[in-house]
Amino acid sequence: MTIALEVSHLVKRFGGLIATNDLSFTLNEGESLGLIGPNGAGKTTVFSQIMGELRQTSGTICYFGQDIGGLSTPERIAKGIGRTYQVPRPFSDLTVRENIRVGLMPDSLISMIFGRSDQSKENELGQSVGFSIRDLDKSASELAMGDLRKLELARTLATGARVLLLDEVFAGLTTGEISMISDLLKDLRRRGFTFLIVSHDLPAMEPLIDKAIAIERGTMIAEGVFSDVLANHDVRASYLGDTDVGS
Amino acid sequence: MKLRLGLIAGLSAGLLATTALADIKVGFIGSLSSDTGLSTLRGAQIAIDELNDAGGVMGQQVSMVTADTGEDVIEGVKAFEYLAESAEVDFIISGSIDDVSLGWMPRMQEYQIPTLDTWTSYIGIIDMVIEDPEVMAPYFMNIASDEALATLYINFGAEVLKAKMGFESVVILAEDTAFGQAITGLVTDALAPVAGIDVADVIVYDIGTVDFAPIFSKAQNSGADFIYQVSSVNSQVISSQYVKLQVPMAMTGVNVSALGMEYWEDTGGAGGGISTLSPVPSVGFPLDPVSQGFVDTYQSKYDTRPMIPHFNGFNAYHGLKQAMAAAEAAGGFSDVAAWNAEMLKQDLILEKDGQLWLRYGFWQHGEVEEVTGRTYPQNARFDLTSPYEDAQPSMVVIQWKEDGTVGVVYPFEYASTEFELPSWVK
Amino acid sequence: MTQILIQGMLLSGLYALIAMGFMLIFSIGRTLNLAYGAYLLVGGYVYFWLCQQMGLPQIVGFAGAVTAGVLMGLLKHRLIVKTLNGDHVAIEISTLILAVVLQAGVVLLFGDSSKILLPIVPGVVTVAGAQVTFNILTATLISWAVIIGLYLYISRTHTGRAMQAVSMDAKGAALSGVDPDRINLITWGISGGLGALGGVFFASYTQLYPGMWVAPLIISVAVVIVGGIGSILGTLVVAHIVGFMEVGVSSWSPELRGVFTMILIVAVLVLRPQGLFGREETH
Amino acid sequence: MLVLEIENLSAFYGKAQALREVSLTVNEGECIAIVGANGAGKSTLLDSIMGLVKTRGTVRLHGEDITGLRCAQIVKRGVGYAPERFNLFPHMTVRDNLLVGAFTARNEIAKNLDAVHRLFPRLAERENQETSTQSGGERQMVSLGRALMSSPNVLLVDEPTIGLAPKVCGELAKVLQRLSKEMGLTVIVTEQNANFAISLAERLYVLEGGRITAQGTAADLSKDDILAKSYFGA
Amino acid sequence: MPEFVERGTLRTMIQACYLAIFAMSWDVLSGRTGYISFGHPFLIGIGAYSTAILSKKFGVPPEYSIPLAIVITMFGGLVVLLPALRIKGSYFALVTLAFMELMYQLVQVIRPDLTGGTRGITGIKSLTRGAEAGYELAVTLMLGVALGLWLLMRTRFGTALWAIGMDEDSVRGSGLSTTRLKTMAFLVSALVAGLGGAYYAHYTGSLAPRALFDIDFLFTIIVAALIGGAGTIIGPMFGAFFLIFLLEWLRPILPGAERYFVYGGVALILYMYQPKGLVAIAQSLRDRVRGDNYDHRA
Repeated sequence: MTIALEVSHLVKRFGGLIATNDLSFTLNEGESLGLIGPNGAGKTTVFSQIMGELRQTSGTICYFGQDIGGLSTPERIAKGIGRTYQVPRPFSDLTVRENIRVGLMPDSLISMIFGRSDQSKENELGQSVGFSIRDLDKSASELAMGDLRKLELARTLATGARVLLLDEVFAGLTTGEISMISDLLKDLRRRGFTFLIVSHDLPAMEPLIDKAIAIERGTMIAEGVFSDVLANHDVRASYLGDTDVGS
Repeated sequence: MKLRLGLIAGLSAGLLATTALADIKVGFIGSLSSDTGLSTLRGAQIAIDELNDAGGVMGQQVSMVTADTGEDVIEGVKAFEYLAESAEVDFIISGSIDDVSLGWMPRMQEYQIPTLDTWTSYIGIIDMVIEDPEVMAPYFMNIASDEALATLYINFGAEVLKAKMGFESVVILAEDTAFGQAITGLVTDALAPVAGIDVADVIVYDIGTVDFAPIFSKAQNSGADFIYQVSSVNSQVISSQYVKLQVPMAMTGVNVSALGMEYWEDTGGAGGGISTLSPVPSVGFPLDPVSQGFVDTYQSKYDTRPMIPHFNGFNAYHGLKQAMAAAEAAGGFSDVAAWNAEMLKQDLILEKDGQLWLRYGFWQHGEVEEVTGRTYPQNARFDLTSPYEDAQPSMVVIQWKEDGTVGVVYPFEYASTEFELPSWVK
Repeated sequence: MTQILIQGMLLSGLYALIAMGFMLIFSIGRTLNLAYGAYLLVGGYVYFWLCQQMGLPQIVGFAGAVTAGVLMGLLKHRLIVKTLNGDHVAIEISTLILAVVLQAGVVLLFGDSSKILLPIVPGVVTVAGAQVTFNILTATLISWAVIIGLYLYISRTHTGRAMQAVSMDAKGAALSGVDPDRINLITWGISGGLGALGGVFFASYTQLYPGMWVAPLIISVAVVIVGGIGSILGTLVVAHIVGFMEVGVSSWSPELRGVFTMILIVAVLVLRPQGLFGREETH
Repeated sequence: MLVLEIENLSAFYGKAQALREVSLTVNEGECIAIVGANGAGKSTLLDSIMGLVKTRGTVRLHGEDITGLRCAQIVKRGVGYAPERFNLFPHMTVRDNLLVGAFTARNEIAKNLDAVHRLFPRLAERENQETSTQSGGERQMVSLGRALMSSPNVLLVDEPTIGLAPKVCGELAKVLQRLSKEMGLTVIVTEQNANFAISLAERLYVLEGGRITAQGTAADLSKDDILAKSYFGA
Repeated sequence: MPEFVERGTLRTMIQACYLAIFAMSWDVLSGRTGYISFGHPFLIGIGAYSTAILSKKFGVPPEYSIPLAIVITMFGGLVVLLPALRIKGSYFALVTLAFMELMYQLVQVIRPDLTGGTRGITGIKSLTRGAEAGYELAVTLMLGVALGLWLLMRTRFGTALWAIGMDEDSVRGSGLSTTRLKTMAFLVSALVAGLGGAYYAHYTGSLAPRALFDIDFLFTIIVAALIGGAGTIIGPMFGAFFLIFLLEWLRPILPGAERYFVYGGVALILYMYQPKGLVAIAQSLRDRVRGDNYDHRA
């Protein structure tokens, strides 16, 4: 199996605060890895470093064997890494189709100006996340939260991402929407995409991931099969607190 | 109060302009909010009223349409277009400042509407007349051009500053405008050789300058005996700061804001001691009965600023009558060549106490002026040679006293007061 | 050299006073108030109207000018800033339009021509070869007094501290019982008053004319941009940099007076967007 | 004696519904905890009580409807709030931060400052330090201190243990208990750290996906591992 | 059109056409990407001055001087404003404003023999004679610019610029180099500004620093784009015609400064009432009449 993403000894310091502390993990192609930890554990910071939005203090990030530490965000995206945000950020005055179109655009002015947009590709991407053709002409500002998550997924897929970093995909969704997104992700897994997923909704995450790592204050405290990680005493303590506190 | 009056005046003027069915339409172009613009407008209006009372021109009544330039070049172009194409005027009287006149000049050339400029004095426009007399045929300027400013000054420098005051050297403070450059050049080129005054330093300053303290320090450090100031833009600032700072040197020169009665009010009384060249009729200049009559009418009709017309108000008053007389002789304004020929013949002689006092005429094509050795076609005619027998003196030097009075100090024939140093200059 | 020092000090004090009101709105209201210059315009003309045209005592002129400025500030906050609900671009553009409208209003009431205010305190003294008018000396001293007063107000009083608090963290201020809206209103009022007061001094130093709001606005922008958001000290220091630079350039090559201020703004914005003394934005 | 009653409170952030028909009551002098995972809506609940979020439903304080009041007015009515991210004034000193907190209680500054200093002696020592240079634990103290400066009778504390070392958590628990027991404040704490909450509160509410899914005393909730289930599923 | 209206009205329309070009130029950059430029007169001024100096002082015929002026505008603007693209929000506006002021000062000081100093340049060769020809040229230019921009904005490039205005980080997160996009938007804006400025200089025949590098001029451009409707092609044109005709209609009634007072007041109220502009007002009126919900982006 090919290693899609390899993070080794990643450290990120903000002044005196250590946000990521010597974190290492690997993600194989086609695999799905859950990244869990209590609020403030530093999950989003890890994402930002993989995307190049934040520079790590030390450590390396390799994508299919290549060190991508020196690449800019658009370059990393061009390589096939994509992420979604905790709060979806659609282009609200554009239609769903146009939102997807922005994701599909090649980073070349010439083809942006002279090339034509590929309608069938847009339709396909839109439909692949569960939009109907009619939905595609809706303005993004009219969408409900679940549809915004779908839109964000479609836009990320449109950039050609093979490795998807999903940040709190279930936040703010109704139970119906959660199962819809969950089905969608399962479908994408079947189609061979690689995932790194962050969610506080641990039960909803369960069917979507092969294994999990748990971090607390930037440090890895457990790694392995999800159920084992959840059963881990340190992990439970990190969420629930030490039982001896306050006594 | 003033606002309401202004609005009513504006509204009624607008209504008059659109409803009155006059046969001869005069267009005014200039700023409606500046004293100089209003001087021209009112001078022209009084002339029109007098003409209409006397039965009109060629049996027709004369009316006026105004177009505001806001002293902005592009607005000036639009204003000229408005007068030419929307209001379709027969004749235009202009109170525009130099760059605004330059701005609409191509439009004037295109429309060929007879136009009289009463404030713009840029010699470059007279050069355009010399270059292409045909296309510039509709254009007349009845104020002496910039050059006259400096040339009279040379005599003042020799006879007063050097001979009476004993000044040997001058420092020039000039704004960084084309006007500033032109006058500075004339003063440096002529003052030193002719009047025998050395130019110690030339200091050019930005017209946005609000703080002249460092500049006056620099002027003092030059070691010169007096300051020659060249300022047309915001010239109240430099003169009032001169007074407030009590700069211990005499300051004379060309200070455009000091040419009107309002100067004292606008500087809040901080304006004494400044002397400046002024085209005639000027503040402090005794008037002939006709011009005095005009001033009396003016003051009874308008009790707002400007309190008495600036020189361009006189130019507008007399010039508009000349333009109408020329039109009467030429059979209207439509034949520009004929009107031009008649206009060149205009020669208004105003007498005081039985003597020639003021003369409104124009230089002919090819007529050479002796001192500068050049021609000034279609420009107000003046004479630089004493004793000013056949024309108006064109320029005088006036001085504002510390008590707020103003008088002519040079030429001596017209002097009503004497040149003196401000009290703080030892 | 001494002359430059003395003249630089005097001009800088005035600039600091002018920039202070602009800085307040920029750092507390987080708004670029392009109509700030209009406070100076209105302040100057109100003083001129009351003292020089109506002949009332100077104190009435000052009171009238400051009242007009405060009222304008309050109205602007109520009618524009609140209505546009924090849309910065819309506020900037509306204030720009407002400034142009006010300029037209002044032309309408007072005409186009420049007016010079009588010195507030007449007289002049020569120090080390530099003429120093009592007027500008008074202006500078009052500037300093106002700046120190403002500093004490902001750092020592409850309202002042609340103003700082709102500028640093509006939510934190709200849950401390401070109504950010009211504090903003007060800030706009103070800013208007400071602007109008600065306008009287600025006009007594230079001149009154309808376009006079642009120059002080540019100076305020320069001072605040270069000094950085939210720093009274930065504002003071940079007002002195700009003031000394102007005086220095004036005595070297007067026609280049404004050029260096612009270059300073551009260079600082491009090289160090948070200003020389500013802090990185926390959000 | 009911201090706070919340009825059918719903809150929205743009499109996302963060609270769904939450109802709860708090008695005078009680210390209750609201527990739930990250994103369950805990902070939104407290923000809603403070009038910082657009809501539907009713909030009553001492029987008086305070829904729709501005935050400052609610503070004036005796509710103090120490938010999760502290929202301190970073470039002000500790003392000035506390003094801003006293905005609505200017007559009681000396008394309150004294009380805060007794609770957190460290703040007295570091009075003149800018809070931007302080550690997380110290900021937490300033935040609580600032809330106490407004002389509240109800104190809302959001996720006090985030990023704190276990030892500091212990000290914090003691402080909160003192506030409740000795000073008679009504305290509402939200927590992800369930054990901390249990050790502290008399009653707990479990928030999941913006809904209250369980409530009861610590003993009630410890049965069947209700809390663990809310985090980790079955 | 020339057959049906008076010549004076034609002149007004010419002014409106040029203002529309300037407003469209501003809108390509600021209306789409949300980077508010307060320095557009700077670009227009470079275009106008370049062709004026080339044709007047160096005798270059307008068919060369105008394209050259456009290139100079694009290049000059690029060199100066590229660093400014790093800056966001109000600071971008301020940098551009500073550039405009700087240009105003420099034009008068540096080589006044070429720029004409404060007095400016006059007698710039006219390309047309008479109102009809001038009108035809101006309308052709305006429609040409409008068509060009409309075609460009329909492409994916146009969509991307819109997207930058909504959320620049997300555009970057979609793998696009926003700096390159913004630079291109800026170049297009400069091209249109240079073109408009150059032709305008030949139309008016005169230019002066105080008329070009001026806050009032800036104000007119921005207000035209905004009260017409930013982010559209038709909006800035609509706004320009509205403003210019408002001013000209007011002229006979209020000849003096009152006109600007009224005009500014109308602009302020319109803008405060509907920041999306007249186009949006017209749209909502039409929708109300039709009772439907039509997607209205032009």
